[in-house]
Amino acid sequence: MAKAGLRVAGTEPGPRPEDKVLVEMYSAMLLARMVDERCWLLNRGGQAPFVISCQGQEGAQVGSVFAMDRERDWFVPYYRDLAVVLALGMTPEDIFRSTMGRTGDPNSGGRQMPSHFGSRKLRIVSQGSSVATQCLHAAGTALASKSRGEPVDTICYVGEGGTSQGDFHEALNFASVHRLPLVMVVENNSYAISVPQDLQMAVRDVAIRAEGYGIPGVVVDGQDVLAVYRATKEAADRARRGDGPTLLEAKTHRFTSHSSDDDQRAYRPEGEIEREAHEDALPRFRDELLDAGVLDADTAERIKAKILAEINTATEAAESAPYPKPEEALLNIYGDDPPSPDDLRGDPRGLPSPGDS
Amino acid sequence: MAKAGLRVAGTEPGPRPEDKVLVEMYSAMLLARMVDERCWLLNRGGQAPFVISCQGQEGAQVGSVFAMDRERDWFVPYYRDLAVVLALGMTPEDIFRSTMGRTGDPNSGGRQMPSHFGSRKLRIVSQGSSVATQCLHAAGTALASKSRGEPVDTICYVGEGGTSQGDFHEALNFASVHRLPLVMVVENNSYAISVPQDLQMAVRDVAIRAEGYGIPGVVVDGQDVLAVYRATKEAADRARRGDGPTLLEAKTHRFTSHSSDDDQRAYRPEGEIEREAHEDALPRFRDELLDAGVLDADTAERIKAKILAEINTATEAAESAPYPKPEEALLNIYGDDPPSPDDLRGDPRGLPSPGDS
Amino acid sequence: MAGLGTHKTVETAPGQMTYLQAIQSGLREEMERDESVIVLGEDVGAKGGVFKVTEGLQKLYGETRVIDTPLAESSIVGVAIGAALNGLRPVAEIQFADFIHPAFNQIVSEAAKMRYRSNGDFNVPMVVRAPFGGGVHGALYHSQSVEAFFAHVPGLKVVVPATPYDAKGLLISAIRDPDPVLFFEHKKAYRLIKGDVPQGENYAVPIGRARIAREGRHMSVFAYGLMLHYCVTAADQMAAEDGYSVEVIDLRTLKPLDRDTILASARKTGKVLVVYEANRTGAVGAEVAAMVAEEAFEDLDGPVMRLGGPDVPAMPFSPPMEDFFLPGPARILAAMRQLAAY
Amino acid sequence: MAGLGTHKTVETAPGQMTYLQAIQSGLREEMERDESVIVLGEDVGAKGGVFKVTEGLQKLYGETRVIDTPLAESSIVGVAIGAALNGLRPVAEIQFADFIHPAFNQIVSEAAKMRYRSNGDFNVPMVVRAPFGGGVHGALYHSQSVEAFFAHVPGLKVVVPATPYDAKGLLISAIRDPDPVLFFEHKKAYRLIKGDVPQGENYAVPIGRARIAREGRHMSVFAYGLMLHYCVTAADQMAAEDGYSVEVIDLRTLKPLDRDTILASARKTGKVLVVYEANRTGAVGAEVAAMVAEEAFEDLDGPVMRLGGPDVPAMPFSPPMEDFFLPGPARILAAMRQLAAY
Ligand SMILES: Cc1ncc(C[n+]2csc(CCOP(=O)(O)OP(=O)(O)O)c2C)c(N)n1
Ligand SMILES: Cc1ncc(C[n+]2csc(CCOP(=O)(O)OP(=O)(O)O)c2C)c(N)n1
Ligand SMILES: [Mg+2]
Ligand SMILES: [Mg+2]
Repeated sequence: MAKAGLRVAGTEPGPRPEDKVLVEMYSAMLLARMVDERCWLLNRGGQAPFVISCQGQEGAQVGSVFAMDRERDWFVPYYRDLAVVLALGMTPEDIFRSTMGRTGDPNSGGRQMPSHFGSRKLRIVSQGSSVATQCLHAAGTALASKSRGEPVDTICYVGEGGTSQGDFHEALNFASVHRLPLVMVVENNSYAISVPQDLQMAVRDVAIRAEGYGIPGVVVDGQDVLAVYRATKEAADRARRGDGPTLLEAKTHRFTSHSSDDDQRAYRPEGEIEREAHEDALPRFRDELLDAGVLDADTAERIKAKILAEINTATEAAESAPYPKPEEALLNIYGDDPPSPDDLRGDPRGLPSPGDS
Repeated sequence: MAKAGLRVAGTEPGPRPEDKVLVEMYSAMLLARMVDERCWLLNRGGQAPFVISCQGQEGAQVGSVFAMDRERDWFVPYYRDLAVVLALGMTPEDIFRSTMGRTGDPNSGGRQMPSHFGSRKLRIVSQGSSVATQCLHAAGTALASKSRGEPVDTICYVGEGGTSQGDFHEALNFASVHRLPLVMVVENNSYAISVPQDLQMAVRDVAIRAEGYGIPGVVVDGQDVLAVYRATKEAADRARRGDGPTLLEAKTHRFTSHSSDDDQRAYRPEGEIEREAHEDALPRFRDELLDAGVLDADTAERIKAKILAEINTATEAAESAPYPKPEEALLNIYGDDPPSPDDLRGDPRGLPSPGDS
Repeated sequence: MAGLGTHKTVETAPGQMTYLQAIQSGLREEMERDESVIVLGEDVGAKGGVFKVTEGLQKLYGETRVIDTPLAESSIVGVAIGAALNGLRPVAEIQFADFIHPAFNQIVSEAAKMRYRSNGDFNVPMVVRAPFGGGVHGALYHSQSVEAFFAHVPGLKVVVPATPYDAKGLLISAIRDPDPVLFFEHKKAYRLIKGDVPQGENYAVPIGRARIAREGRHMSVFAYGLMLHYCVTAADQMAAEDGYSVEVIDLRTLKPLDRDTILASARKTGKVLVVYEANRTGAVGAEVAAMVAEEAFEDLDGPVMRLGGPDVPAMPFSPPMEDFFLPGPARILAAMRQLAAY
Repeated sequence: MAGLGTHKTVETAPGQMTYLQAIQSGLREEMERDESVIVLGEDVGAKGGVFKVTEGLQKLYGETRVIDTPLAESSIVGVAIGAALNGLRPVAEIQFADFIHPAFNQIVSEAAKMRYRSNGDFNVPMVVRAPFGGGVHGALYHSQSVEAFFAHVPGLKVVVPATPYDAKGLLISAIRDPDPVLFFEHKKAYRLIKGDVPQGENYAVPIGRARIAREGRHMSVFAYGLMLHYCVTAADQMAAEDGYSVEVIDLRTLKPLDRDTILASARKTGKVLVVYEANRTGAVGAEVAAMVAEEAFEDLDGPVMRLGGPDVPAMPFSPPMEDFFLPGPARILAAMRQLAAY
């Protein structure tokens, strides 16, 4: 059975994916970074009204998702987790269609803001915008898996700001009482929009709260992909064994402003952004793989070129995709006999539909 | 500054109230017990539809409230805290009027169920029924005191079941970030109606959660009045010094069913009720005072007789008090120009008022 | 609270059940029929719920299917949502409707919007049961009628049975429904209201259909829950004493409202009274009145009247004030006569 | 979200302010006037709020009076309630109205009922500010209109200004009010709507009074927030093209509704249209319609019409679907013409 309390992970040796997988992980991180950068281009070009980024957090995201069973487990990401969903099988085109609100957006059919991920096929629970509500859904998917005796985990992601919500507490409490197969990952980038960690909580490591639920808490360097992988694997195995949830805190950085509506220079201390830029998991992991001879410069170049080509094709396809029809706003409210547009229109006598505001 | 983390208090020596106060404390406990017992009589006699009890928890309540500044501090009790409010100056007659829904109930004018305490004069924040909401109000009263630089603490009470609510977490987090002068007392009687502690949380001591907020957590034997007094005093002094909140867990017992609507024999393990009955703070404290020569048998008898007489008079006075008038239901909704009954009636054209259902 | 939570054994004629027994039997039959149905909430296990609705279920189906949760409504509903996404059919109990508010965000932002926001990829087959309503000395926080908050929310269904027959049949439909259903049970009706329920028969009453509880020609009265019974009583008295024929409609489902039945009755009688226990202003009764005023206007020959609870924060404890709040048959009769006289 | 949260500097004529600037000046003046006024919420300090409403306040009044809270709405409101009980006048900001739901229990069960449950012993002089409404590509969770949930709750006041003048004057009244006031600001109006605001003058606009935004004789249109402006536009066009005179009433306060002004206008014109952005069913517009149908029935010569947002969970992101949701001048004009033709 697992010991409760706080541990700092990462330094000790542990399972390491085979070389092929290591390269996959690197590609996934690079893909996420480049897709994210393209979204910002679309935003500046006026094709995307809103962008919210994974940049800086790819290491924590890819390291953790690769430690799970991507064929069976449930995934409950939040809006930063572009690298998570790409690693699970969403495509750049899916992302761009969603970013521009076009048909074929698999997340929401153009209904939600970008980065509100969801896919039943990929067992990615659909997210809304309300911070931390997903923590309880994750406890619920884990409860269902456990009640059927399946060897299936749920992994949930939330920001350190989200830990202040009551739902975060209630989720850890419920999951620990019922020893649910849940890995709760806090991506601690030390900011909630403009609010720094010291105004968010009075502790250095939020993972210390694990002890208050009688479960293990682990702090890991989120910029160290393999350390995240090992820490997550250990937690996932423990959960699968029936030994209950783990609170895993990945220390990471937010390289961009909170979103395209924010300008972090207004509230970030002098020099902090520059300092953090030196702690980028992407080049760090690439160099590790180069040193280890798992990757060579040519391959790295080829990977990059391949991704760029894919992103360019995907951008064009998404740009040329149509918008949903106005009336599609009336679909998928209820499952049984969908109400007729006439019931649903603002006015029951069928006034001209708007489009003029 | 205070060290975060869990401590078990009570054994070590510490400040002890002077003899006169010790006797006051004993009287307060006895008064609470006897008033509570009278409420059950009224219930069986059909004069009180509902009773919820403090019996078994008087030690934790009186020990903590006497450690505060009863002239200046703010008090945020919950429905079990009869001994707290009596120690602050509510009278048996106040309680009986409230229990029977009569005029002159200082808590709510007969609007709320019994034991929903409140009094601006006594700085007892009015309570509703929604469990744990008061924890945030307590953080708020503490914030206001601190913002004016007053040396005033707030003490808040909640059951161990209430710690599962998001509001409990949010209150401790807010209070710790802002180092508020707050003492958060959990009266852990190990049951939330029928739900035992092990289905409520996965830890033995809920005070261990203090560490997750960077504040001190203290576990104390709630049946040991002076241990509770010392632990609370220490927390209250720390708060007054500006060193922030403390989470204080008093282990106690619920001697009665949850309320007059519950029958705990249905869910309590064999023999548990009887075992707990032997851990009654009231006789234990009386014997301590007798052994210490602070109290003698005669005085004890006189105190009891005096309380009984007071309770009898109070019962009669309350029983002969009238009910509020039906229309009083329309008062005190808003402060400015109270809306006329006509605005407020179910029907604006002044139908006969009900009273026939 | 007299009768609140206390378990009295009640006499019922053969073939009859109390409102409470009907809910129990619907719940048990669905748990028997479909093992993906689970029950979770505070005190629902060992104690069988404070009103005993889930009594015996944990013994029958075990602690995995009947879960005593921690004291936190947001987690009760939030966990139920997640479980529903992953193949279960949770029936969550909120101990009193007054305490559903900590779960408001999970119900309104999450459950109600899951199907829509995922463009139909996910859905939430979940039932949230909660006892509501007054008249049991429950005071401000054990008497509330909260249905209006949820009847405004697309993606939710809101059901309020008035009779034992409907309580069972509608609960069965709610559990089988692919979307979140709020199922409000009137706590005063639990043991007060008895009625015919076919023994050992598993039947469903469709959600979204009102029921003509009493045929009438001169006036339409719309109600639900306990008020439905008070309205029928008043209507009978109106017939006996004034020879005036009142039609009483049991709305049964508040979201979606049964527009066809409501408008048909309003057009037939031309006079409409809506009776409810919730605070008068902004309640579901306002929507019913607005619908009638908009779509049956041509046929109206009197103002669309409403008799609701007064706009005071909630039902007080002290008996005279509690009675003042709760509409009763005499007051309903007075409203009917006033409208009839128009 | 184009314009959502991004800070554009806006041109205004002398003597004019934007809706946003008017709110800023009301807030600043009250903080200057009364040091018991504090501001708390997410990002309200260093950042000055995602819409910049509180910009500069922390520099002026310090971190004790302008508090960046943890990310937890229940604590923002719950702490504000406690602070209000102990002598402060908190102005709590909820970053988007869509995120007020985690605080629903604190608002509805606590703030609204504090005065009543303590029989007048305690009161909660607190303002909860929240940007609401759509048309800014905010999608499902940054576009909602949630006012109906609160307009049903006795003990609360609900204010929705449409003009800069009212935004400032009503905010000042809200801050001075002895009871909890929900103050909803239309986020699309922040920089779009400009108007006269007396410079350097501290004035209060009374809560509970509607305003005749445009006099008219043949039809009464009731609206608030952004829709008010669209209704005036449509009414002007109706006058110009059809020579038909529409009276437009700015409700301004949704709880309590200004019954006298509403009924007087309805009786005068005999035709009523209610326009709002919230989901059509069970919204405040239903209460206005029901009130008219009940109390001005004799004077009506047409059905009481409502034009609201469709009953879909919330406003979608993709432009065509967003436009489909949000009522606009042309659609309002069509509704006016339909009612006029009756
Ligand atoms: C309930 C709720 N309140 C407020 C917001 C607005 N909001 C969106 S993201 C955010 C900050 C989240 O910070 P954190 O949890 O640390 O995640 P990060 O963005 O840093 O990854 C806020 C306040 C929201 N979406 N939901
Ligand atoms: C939000 C809310 N949910 C449920 C209830 C019903 N209820 C009243 S007391 C109680 C148990 C409280 O247990 P605990 O916090 O341990 O306090 P105790 O009664 O044991 O002193 C419950 C579930 C409530 N009052 N409020
Ligand atoms: Mg963060
Ligand atoms: Mg307890």
